[in-house]
Amino acid sequence: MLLAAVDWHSYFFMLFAMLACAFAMGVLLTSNIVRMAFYLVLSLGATAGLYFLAGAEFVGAMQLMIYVGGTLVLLIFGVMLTAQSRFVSMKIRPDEWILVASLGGALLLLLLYVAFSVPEWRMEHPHPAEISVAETKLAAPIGLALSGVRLDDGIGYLFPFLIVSVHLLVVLIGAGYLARTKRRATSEN
Amino acid sequence: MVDFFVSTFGMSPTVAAILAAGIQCALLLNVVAVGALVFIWMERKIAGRIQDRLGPTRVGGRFGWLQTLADGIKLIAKEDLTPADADALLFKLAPYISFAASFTAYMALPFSDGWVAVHVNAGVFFILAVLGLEVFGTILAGYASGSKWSLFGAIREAAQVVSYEVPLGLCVVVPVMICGTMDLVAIANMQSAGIWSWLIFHDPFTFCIFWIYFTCAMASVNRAPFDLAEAESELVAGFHTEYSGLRWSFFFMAEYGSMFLVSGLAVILFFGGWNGPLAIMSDKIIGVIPGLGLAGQPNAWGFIAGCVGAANFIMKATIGVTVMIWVRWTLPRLRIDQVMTMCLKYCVPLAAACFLGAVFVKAEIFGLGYLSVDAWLPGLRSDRLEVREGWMTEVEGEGVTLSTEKTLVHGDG
Amino acid sequence: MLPLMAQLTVSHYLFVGAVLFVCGVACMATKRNALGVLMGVELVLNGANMNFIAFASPLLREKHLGLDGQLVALFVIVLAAAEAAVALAIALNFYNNHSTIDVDRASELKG
Amino acid sequence: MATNLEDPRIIEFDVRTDEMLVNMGPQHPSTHGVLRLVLRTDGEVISEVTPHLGYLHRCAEKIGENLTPRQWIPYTDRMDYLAAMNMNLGWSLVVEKLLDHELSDKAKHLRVIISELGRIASHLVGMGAYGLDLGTFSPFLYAFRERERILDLFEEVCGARLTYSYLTPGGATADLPTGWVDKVEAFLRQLEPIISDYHELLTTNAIFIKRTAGIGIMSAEMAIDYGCSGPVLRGSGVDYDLRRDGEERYTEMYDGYAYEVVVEKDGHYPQDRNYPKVPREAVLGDCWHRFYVRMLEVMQAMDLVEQGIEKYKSASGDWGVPIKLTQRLPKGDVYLETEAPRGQMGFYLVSDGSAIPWRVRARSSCFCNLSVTSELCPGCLIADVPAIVGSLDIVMGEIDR
Repeated sequence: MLLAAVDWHSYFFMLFAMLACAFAMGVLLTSNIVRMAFYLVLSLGATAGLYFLAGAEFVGAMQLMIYVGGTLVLLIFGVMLTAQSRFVSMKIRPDEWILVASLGGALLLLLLYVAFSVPEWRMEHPHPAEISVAETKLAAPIGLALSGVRLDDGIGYLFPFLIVSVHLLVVLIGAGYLARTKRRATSEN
Repeated sequence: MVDFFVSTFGMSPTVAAILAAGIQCALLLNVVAVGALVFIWMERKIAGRIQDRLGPTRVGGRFGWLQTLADGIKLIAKEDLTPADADALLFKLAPYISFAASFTAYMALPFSDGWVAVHVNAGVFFILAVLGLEVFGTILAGYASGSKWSLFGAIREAAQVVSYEVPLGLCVVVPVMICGTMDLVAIANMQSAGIWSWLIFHDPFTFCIFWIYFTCAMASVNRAPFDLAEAESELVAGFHTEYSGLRWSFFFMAEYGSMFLVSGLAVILFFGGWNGPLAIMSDKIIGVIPGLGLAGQPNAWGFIAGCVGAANFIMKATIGVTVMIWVRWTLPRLRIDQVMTMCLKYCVPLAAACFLGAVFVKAEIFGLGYLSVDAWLPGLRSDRLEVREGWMTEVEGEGVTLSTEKTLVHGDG
Repeated sequence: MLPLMAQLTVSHYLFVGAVLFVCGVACMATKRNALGVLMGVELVLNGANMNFIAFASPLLREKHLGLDGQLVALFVIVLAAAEAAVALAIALNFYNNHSTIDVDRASELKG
Repeated sequence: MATNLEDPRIIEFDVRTDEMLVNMGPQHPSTHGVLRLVLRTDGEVISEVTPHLGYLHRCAEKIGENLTPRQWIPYTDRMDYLAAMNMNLGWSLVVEKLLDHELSDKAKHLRVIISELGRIASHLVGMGAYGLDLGTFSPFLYAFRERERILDLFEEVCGARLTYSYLTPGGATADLPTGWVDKVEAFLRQLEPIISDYHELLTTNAIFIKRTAGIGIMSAEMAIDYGCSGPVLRGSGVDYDLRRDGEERYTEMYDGYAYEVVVEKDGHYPQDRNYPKVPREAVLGDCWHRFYVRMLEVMQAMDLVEQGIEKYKSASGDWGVPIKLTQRLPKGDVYLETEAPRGQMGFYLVSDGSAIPWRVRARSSCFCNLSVTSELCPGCLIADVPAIVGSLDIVMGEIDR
């Protein structure tokens, strides 16, 4: 029957892809800032699912933990701190909508044309079944690659890894300093 | 499970897969629901004992063990009202996010050797990631309830949970580093040679890492002295003030679910998961005396060993939950800034220092190697070699010998 | 849609990446709330990340990027976190000084 | 830390959007009854606190103008309902002062035993409720277990458990039942070790110290300026206790009793027993010290009751027959203050010569103690407000009357 024909991989891809696109559109369409944040969380969760499906298990878990669990919590904090009633839902004038819809549609069509025109990308993988599960267990090789030791003779990423970590440290301290609450001159507690 | 259905009932693999997934979900949902049921009852009984009173005694037989069921039915029957200026959609959705997040983490939690719903290679990492999502439910509940006070509670709790994930992550990395893998089943199997193989006794650093882990776990689950969110004295009931009936019970279940989950993780990482102090089921007790060697065998004996292992695991995790309950009913509550300073000024530096110490012990730098138990009882961690083998086989062939690699593998004797 | 689902190829993932990217750009263009623009940026970054993972996945293509694709995706995630932190700090600062989060109002530098 | 409004540096934003007006409403569980605190908060830090009173006002004083003094006793019970015996004592002493009624020694010792037992019961509630404010539930139940035993004793004496109306002008409504005194001695013997457990449970608990030490610091001058009294005053190091420094008629009850006023004099508290040490962080006049003074006063009250029992057994005279219901009051006015568990409880009685007082006035100690909150709270966090209000140990019944 129908269920047997559909192999699991593409079935779940369909599910996660629909979720991701639907909630991305949701972010675009809703005017209430808090709903936007919530739809963004769901959309990024669905993309994490897509990463798992594409065999990037480590990146999927990182996305869930760092991106959704960290960055978006930061964003929601920002939304909470500024969500005074008059800024929560700011309507967008209809004429802007038409402009954006047309431009966005054109860009989308262009990208899709490119995505589906290159034959090399549309060529199916000859024998997907033989990819052993070990192939997708990449947590250890990624860890080693980040510390400079590449197993499949690629280049090590030690240097960019250090740059990124120092960069992140500096940025977070700067952001913390920038956003500290400046007390009014009076309450010198 | 799937091939079992296919071979015996001749079902098509898809239907079998759906059925298997359904059974596993139902099983896990029951484990969590019954667990929450038992822990709520236990909390009331232990709180009673601590406060020199009896706790529930009348509902359902002698020890009032059906009390929670009665509460559950009352909660279901209670009216789920939504406050007027609440953001209806988010208000209704928040408890389910909280419960879903705390429940999905059970997928990767092994109860016994091989008894795990989804054998995720990076199990520890997956559980930490999903635990991080639970904070969304609280934030949305606080915001969507529309009242100033629940917003206070929500922001406080979010700040606390997010900042306690850092030391929690640091503490979890130490056992992972010692066992070399993030796979929970492998970590627990490495502690199968009696009480000395448990990671908490591995070296002094891991010992105090456990205590930091347990404090941070209590904080990230909002229990005991850190339960700022529902600090009754100032914020009435924090983010779930406006909830009642079934929705409120979902928050309650999420809290107890993640409480058991966090203590379960502690048991696997530090207390040898499903191996008892005298690991009779594994092939070597205390690394020397030959045990029954039943663990992991496909036949009925293996199943019994599995049951004993699961009982071991649940009993140890329940001890962890009891300690959380005990601490809750004795200590007063910390203030929000004290909770934050404790996290940033005490937990994170301490965890980092112990982590550094554990790394030195593991890599035998400064001669610290003799601090660890493995140095004195070499036969303890027999199967650490296979993990290393399975992971690094390609390297041996091409002669790329990692210099650090050779010294790391200590126990190969 | 069934024929399309016969066998997953890279272009399916590119489709999702493109949708995310366009939603992000449109969101940046239309939203008047500074944080709305920020969310648009997050969507754009995720669209790009999706393409990286698609090209790096061993399951979808014979000749795939291998580990590099996933490592770049990791770096994108980390940098997105840093970027979001700074952008949020600026937005909060702006909000504290001008008590408004509306992007159109931020026109003090106008000549 | 007072912020005077003329200070030019104040930049008053018209739209201080994150300045929130939040009220810890009347139905708030932590404010000891029906008190409404309006907090102006800047994020988590409080900039201003204004208490709103009157939710528990029952015009007790107006009613006093058409009741004879003995009929008004039940109203004094309902003022500080946690220490009703001490309220009755205060009112009885005022009426006796007006009538210049002399009491026998036995009646005096009876009153000392009863009022000190009432003090222990009231401080136990103060301790339990303070633990509740800071989030721990168990001390509340332990405190009430001991308080129940005292209430049983009082029930034997006067039949009531909360609003006793036992001590009346002229003495007491009835003598102590036979054998009651031995029960009190048995109760005191078993209370001694339990109180040291309570010290471990709260006073020396690390988190409790963190939540109370150094918070809501009130200097001795501010305490005197605001007219605070009782443990709140002594917590700031002011050596003032009405049982020793009060009026002649009140202090003569305590003649011949060996006790020390619980206050930090020249650097240390009385050391007749090994009380727990004062922690490093605790500054004189903070919440911890107020709580500590209360806990030490329980021990002090236990000594007083023991001495009272010996004196009562050997005392002579009647147990204090109450005055006639329609006793005519001489013309004139009289005011007398007693040391109630929460502070100085004063009663003022103006009589125009008939049996019914012309004007009755009760001066509440908690009213002055509460007024300190608007001075102590600015600058601290929301979570500190219950800690400060709890340490003042206020009872709304006495404030609103």
